[in-house]
Amino acid sequence: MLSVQNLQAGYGASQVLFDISLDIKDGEVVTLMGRNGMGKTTTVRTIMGLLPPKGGAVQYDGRAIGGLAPEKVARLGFGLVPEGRQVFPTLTVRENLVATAANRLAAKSPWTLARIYELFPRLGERGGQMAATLSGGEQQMLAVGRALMTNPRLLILDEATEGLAPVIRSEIWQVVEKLKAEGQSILLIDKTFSVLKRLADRHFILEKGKTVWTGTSAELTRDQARVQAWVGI
Amino acid sequence: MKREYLILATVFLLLALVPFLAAATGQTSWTRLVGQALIYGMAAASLNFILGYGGMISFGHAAFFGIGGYVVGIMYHHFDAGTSFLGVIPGTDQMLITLPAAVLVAGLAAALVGAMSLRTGGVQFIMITLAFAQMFFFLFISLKTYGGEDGIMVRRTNALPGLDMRNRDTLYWVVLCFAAAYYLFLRRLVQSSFGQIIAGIRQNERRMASMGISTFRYKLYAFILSGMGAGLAGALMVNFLRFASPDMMHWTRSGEFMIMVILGGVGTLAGPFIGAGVLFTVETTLARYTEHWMLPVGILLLVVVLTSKGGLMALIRKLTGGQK
Amino acid sequence: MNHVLEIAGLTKTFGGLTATDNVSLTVNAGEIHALIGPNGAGKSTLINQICGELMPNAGHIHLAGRDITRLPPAERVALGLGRTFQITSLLDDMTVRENLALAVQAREGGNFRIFDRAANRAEVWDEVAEILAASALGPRAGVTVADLAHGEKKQLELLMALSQRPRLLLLDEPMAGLGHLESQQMIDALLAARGDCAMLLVEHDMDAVFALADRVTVLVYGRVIAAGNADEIRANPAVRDAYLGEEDT
Amino acid sequence: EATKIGVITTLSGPAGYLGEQIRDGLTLGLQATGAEFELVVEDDARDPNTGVQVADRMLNEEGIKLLTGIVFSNVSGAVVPETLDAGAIYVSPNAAPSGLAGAKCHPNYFVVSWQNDSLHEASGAAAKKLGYTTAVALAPNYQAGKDAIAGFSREFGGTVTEIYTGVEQSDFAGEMAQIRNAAPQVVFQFHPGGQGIAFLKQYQQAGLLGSVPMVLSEPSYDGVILKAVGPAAVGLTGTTHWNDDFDNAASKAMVAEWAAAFPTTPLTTYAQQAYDTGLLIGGALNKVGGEDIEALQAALKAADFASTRGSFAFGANQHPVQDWYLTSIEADEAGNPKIVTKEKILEAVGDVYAADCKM
Amino acid sequence: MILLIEQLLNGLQYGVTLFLLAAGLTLIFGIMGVINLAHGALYMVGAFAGAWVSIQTGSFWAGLLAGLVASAIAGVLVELGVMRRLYARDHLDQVLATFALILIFNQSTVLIFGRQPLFTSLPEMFSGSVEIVPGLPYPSYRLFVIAVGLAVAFGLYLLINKTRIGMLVRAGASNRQMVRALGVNIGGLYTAVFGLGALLAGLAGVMASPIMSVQVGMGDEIILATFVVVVIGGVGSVKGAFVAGIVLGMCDTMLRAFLPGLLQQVMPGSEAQALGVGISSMGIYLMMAIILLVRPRGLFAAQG
Ligand SMILES: Nc1ncnc2c1ncn2[C@@H]1O[C@H](COP(=O)(O)OP(=O)(O)OP(=O)(O)O)[C@@H](O)[C@H]1O
Ligand SMILES: Nc1ncnc2c1ncn2[C@@H]1O[C@H](COP(=O)(O)OP(=O)(O)OP(=O)(O)O)[C@@H](O)[C@H]1O
Ligand SMILES: [Mg+2]
Ligand SMILES: [Mg+2]
Repeated sequence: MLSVQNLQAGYGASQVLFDISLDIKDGEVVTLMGRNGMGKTTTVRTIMGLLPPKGGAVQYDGRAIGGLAPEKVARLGFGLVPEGRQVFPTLTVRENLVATAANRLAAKSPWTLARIYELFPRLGERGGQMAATLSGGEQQMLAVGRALMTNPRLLILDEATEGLAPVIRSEIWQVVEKLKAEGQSILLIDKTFSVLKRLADRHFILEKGKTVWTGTSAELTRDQARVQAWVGI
Repeated sequence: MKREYLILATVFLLLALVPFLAAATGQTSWTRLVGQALIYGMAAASLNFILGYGGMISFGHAAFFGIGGYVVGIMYHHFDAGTSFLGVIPGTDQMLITLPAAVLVAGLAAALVGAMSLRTGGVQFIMITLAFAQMFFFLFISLKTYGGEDGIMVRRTNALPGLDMRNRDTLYWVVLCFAAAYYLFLRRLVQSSFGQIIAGIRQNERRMASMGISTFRYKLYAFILSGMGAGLAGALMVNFLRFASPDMMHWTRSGEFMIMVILGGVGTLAGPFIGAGVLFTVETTLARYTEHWMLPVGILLLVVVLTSKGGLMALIRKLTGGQK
Repeated sequence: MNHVLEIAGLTKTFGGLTATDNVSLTVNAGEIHALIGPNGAGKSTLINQICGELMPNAGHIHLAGRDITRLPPAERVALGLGRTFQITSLLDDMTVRENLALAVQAREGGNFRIFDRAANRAEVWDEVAEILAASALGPRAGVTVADLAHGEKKQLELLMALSQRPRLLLLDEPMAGLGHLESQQMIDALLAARGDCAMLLVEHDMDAVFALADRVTVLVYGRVIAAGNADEIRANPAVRDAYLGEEDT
Repeated sequence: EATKIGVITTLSGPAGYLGEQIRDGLTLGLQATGAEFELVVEDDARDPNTGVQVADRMLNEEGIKLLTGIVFSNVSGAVVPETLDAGAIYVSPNAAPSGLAGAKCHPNYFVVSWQNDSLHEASGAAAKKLGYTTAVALAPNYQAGKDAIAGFSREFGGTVTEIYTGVEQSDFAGEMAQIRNAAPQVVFQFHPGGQGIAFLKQYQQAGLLGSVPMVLSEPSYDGVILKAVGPAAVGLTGTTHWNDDFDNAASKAMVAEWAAAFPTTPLTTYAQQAYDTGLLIGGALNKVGGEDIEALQAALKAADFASTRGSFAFGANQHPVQDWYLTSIEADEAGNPKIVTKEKILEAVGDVYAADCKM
Repeated sequence: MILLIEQLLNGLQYGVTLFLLAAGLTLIFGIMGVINLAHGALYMVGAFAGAWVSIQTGSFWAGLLAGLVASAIAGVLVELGVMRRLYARDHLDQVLATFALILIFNQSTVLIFGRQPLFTSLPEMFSGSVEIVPGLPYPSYRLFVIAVGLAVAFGLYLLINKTRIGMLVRAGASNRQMVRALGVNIGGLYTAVFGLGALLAGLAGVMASPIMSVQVGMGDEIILATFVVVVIGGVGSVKGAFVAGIVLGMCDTMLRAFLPGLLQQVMPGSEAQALGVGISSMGIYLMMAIILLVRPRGLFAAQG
């Protein structure tokens, strides 16, 4: 579905991504791993069109989408849960969820407000509250809910469990598992190595803006020593 | 460092030569033009201290400029008429008295306005400073004794011992010296301990507060210093123009100062002076050729904002390769 | 009276919501006291009340025996309160060194001087050099903060807070967003600092909490539901239920 | 060789039309005298600084010895002293601040228009003559406004209810209600420019036009205002020092020249004052035949020209001594307002400041 | 009593005029985060286009349509040509750019229409007055203005608070990139909102043209009062703009009408007059200062 080849990008004069290649198939859960500052978020931003690529190619169903405007990329079926949550502070929880809701790809059982509230009861309780006053964890749930409400074909979770209580964290992992079971394709970025290994089908490891390792979870176990050095455990 | 001093000295020298250059080329009105630009540059620079370095966007700065000017005007008025202000303070035409008085009174006014305005921030701060300035404007417009909206004529420039202030070139040099001194003062100010704290507050007030800085007091102090600078500029302006009127504190004047700062470069030392100089020169030159000079001026300003980030100073930096 | 911090009956409501509900706790000198609890339990709200950004509806806060409940934030700092923010909060246009210098300068005083040169204050810069030399950030001293990696920003926040030489340091999720390596570095830094000041630590990373904390207080829905040492908390069924869940890290 | 004349006037902003009138009237007046001249016109943007800057260049760089054109007294307060100090002559077609009319009068400073106070006294006299005894007087809350009401009251003599309006106010509904409530026999109001347009429109819309007569002084009902207000002005009474139906050769010539040059623009008293200024300057230039300042000064002082207002003379402070007339605003064939001169109400009046002037 | 009713109506009418202007400004200024000093120029564009067309056609309604269209087009052009490049910039750059726009608009108007004020008359339908209570004839046109203002207020309330467009605009104000990353073409949305704001300003301009003077620079005078309304109401809040507009309109009118009279009880007539008006001129600023000291973010400040 999505394939990235030799992607290069950066901020202004400083180049961050030098050679990123990855691919995701329908229904697959893949991860992007690497230590802090290796370019995971930058990769996501470039794929989403929030940063212009400086080289390489991004293809979606065989069609080149590198350099497309972010709204066009999103409309193709990308749902982003960004690093740092970035909920809309001046909108209520409910408004955050419905403002950008859509079912562009005509999913058969689309996400609804009720289903989101069922998934995250906490959001239901806070439906009328301004998002700015939510606790950090509540905001994170909101960001996930907001992305799901666009009924994406590929869900991108960039550090979706950061700052969450352990219980909630496991809840989110359960949600991811559930989504995976429903056939949702997911690109995961996270720090919790063991969970990633269990949940995902394949993994991409970044080191200083380059993809240095690719493989399945089984291969990951085999290569544990090297991988852990890259990921920094 | 050395290079900066060299540039400063060169610029000062060039400016000092303006009356001679003007006389040599027959363009004598340039002396006045440059003098005026220097004074406005001072006012804009004083604004820039709170705006560019301190992050406080004041839209009422002309009030302090006007108050400083009126102090000179009112003192001259009483001197001329042989009366005294409020029946106690006699008038004077001595610059060594009027300027400090103007600075002081402007500082007091700034303390008053600042103490109230600084409780708000952002857009609200912009508007509340404007509101106070408007109140001063309406106050001065209805002061019949001091000419109301017609203003006060100051028939003779204030006297400075040993100098013939009626000589326009002398007056220009006096203004230049004040401008240079003020520039050096500001330069020191932004590098001082206080200047650093102010810069910190601009970037992250919450962080500064968490380091034990009671930001309100620092901002107020900065606001007062800045108001005093504007008062000084206003006082010089009245000496230069020999006229004080409520126009000096009209809100469009505050806007003009802001335009100079933005045009020249926010948060730079030389920017406000460059902004004032360029704006004046362009306006005056264009006005000679067309009644509709506002149109090209508008287009020019627009082009500058759209093409350069950080005003003319950014442009200069780009051209000279990063150095100031 | 060897409590550095003593909180009694602290209550804060937002509209109908009680964010902290009659919370009492103490922090002893030299102690690391962890505050954990589910998201939205009121931890940040509590921190904000202690440092003075929020005013409680009821209750008292004592710092080293002094009632600081109604003091403005700056005065609390003068009395020895330091903090880091949940979302990093630094002076983005300045370099690491300048950030630290400003922090030291803020502590040193003389901040109303307008004719000196901040760049020439030897006492400030010497101390900054010292701090940097002892820290992993040393090589990054000249980098503008906006260009720092996340973990480095967190480190800098800590250094700035410590440079205030606080009696009590409030740490709001210092590990958030850090990878394993960076977390470990942060833990080491905190352990190194523990001799100098007491800490109130809010954190979701249980490895860090259990590695660091002398005592743990658990907040749920604004209330304290348990307090004790690490083992007691780990074993507490109510805490497991409300917060820890089945850890699978 | 053509004499250069510097014209500093307001061409931008809402008051821009005043400067335009002055510039055009001046040109026609000078042309009428056949003098050789060259106008150097520049905008002062109603800003004293700009005005002085322009004056400086004209006086010191271009060697111009004769300036004119300023609309607003705050600009002339800065420019006139500058001009006089440079040894040049200033002839005012409009602004006449009292500060320069009394003790600070100057041989090189002439005013062809009028001094504020006399203007409104004429309106007071007119209201009195029409037999009214109670009035509501309205003016903006600045010095000129206060002077206007004071001048009106002085000659009116009856009971006057004063109402001050805001300096930048443009909605007068509240004042209309107050007028209706006070039910005076006559209303006097002084609101030049855009404020005057708004006031007159709203006066009619409030239904007061038919029921309470109004007396105005000339800045509040100039041709441009009347054109913008339309039929709402019909029925008002005005006082002026000149009107386009004056029966003298100079006035008739001016009206004809104006109509030929600017067929769609109304001819206002601003243009007329400037035209008179042009006649005065042109005549003096012809007489002196050069730029000898002293001779020129003497020639100007003699005021030896046929003014469009009939009789014209300078008082001791070189401000005019002139007659004031009562006019009524009537409908022309198309229903649009036109000003019709009725009678002379004050004769050969100068201003109160002349007494303080020692030249 | 009658006087009081009449003054209340006057206050209401002034209030809704302020609201029409402030609503557009608060949309642009508060919600899109752009300081648009040129909002007054759009008011002028509406007034001039309206007045000119109504002179040519003799119909107020044709003028109204023309004014709306012209100001909306001007707004859209400004957004596409200038504002679009400034969203990510500092507020100060926006100030400079929109100041430049004022100069351009004013001088272009001089070039197109000349310096003389334009004449417009009331629409035939509303040229009379209505006797609201016995003894109080009130101009029906002013009642019409009040009605239009209230209708616009209601419509805007629905648009902002009840529609997705409103939510998206508010979301975009805080985080433009994120809205885009969720699949919304925010550029088009902003253009539309800017056009709407301009249209409202144009509406205010056309509505004012038969009452006031249609002249160059007319927008610069009213823009200050408009900003005051926006700030008192709370930046970004259309509801706030409405309440603040009405309150300000009322206060201004009432102060002017009754303060001098009250002062006359304690001091001589003409001094009371002058002081009274002096205070009323400062009135809106005084009120803003007081309100901001009590509520630093205005009456209906948006959260966050
Ligand atoms: N807006 C920006 N401007 C300049 N440099 C940036 C910006 N954002 C990130 N960087 C730099 O780009 C590099 C890669 O950052 P990125 O956020 O992609 O890393 P990451 O792998 O997502 O790290 P983390 O695990 O901390 O989220 C870092 O060195 C960072 O300092
Ligand atoms: N200004 C406010 N107005 C209304 N409710 C608020 C406000 N600030 C916080 N809250 C609410 O108070 C509760 C406590 O929030 P707080 O930020 O203290 O949680 P927390 O324990 O720090 O959570 P996290 O671990 O996710 O950061 C939350 O439910 C939050 O929504
Ligand atoms: Mg990242
Ligand atoms: Mg928190």
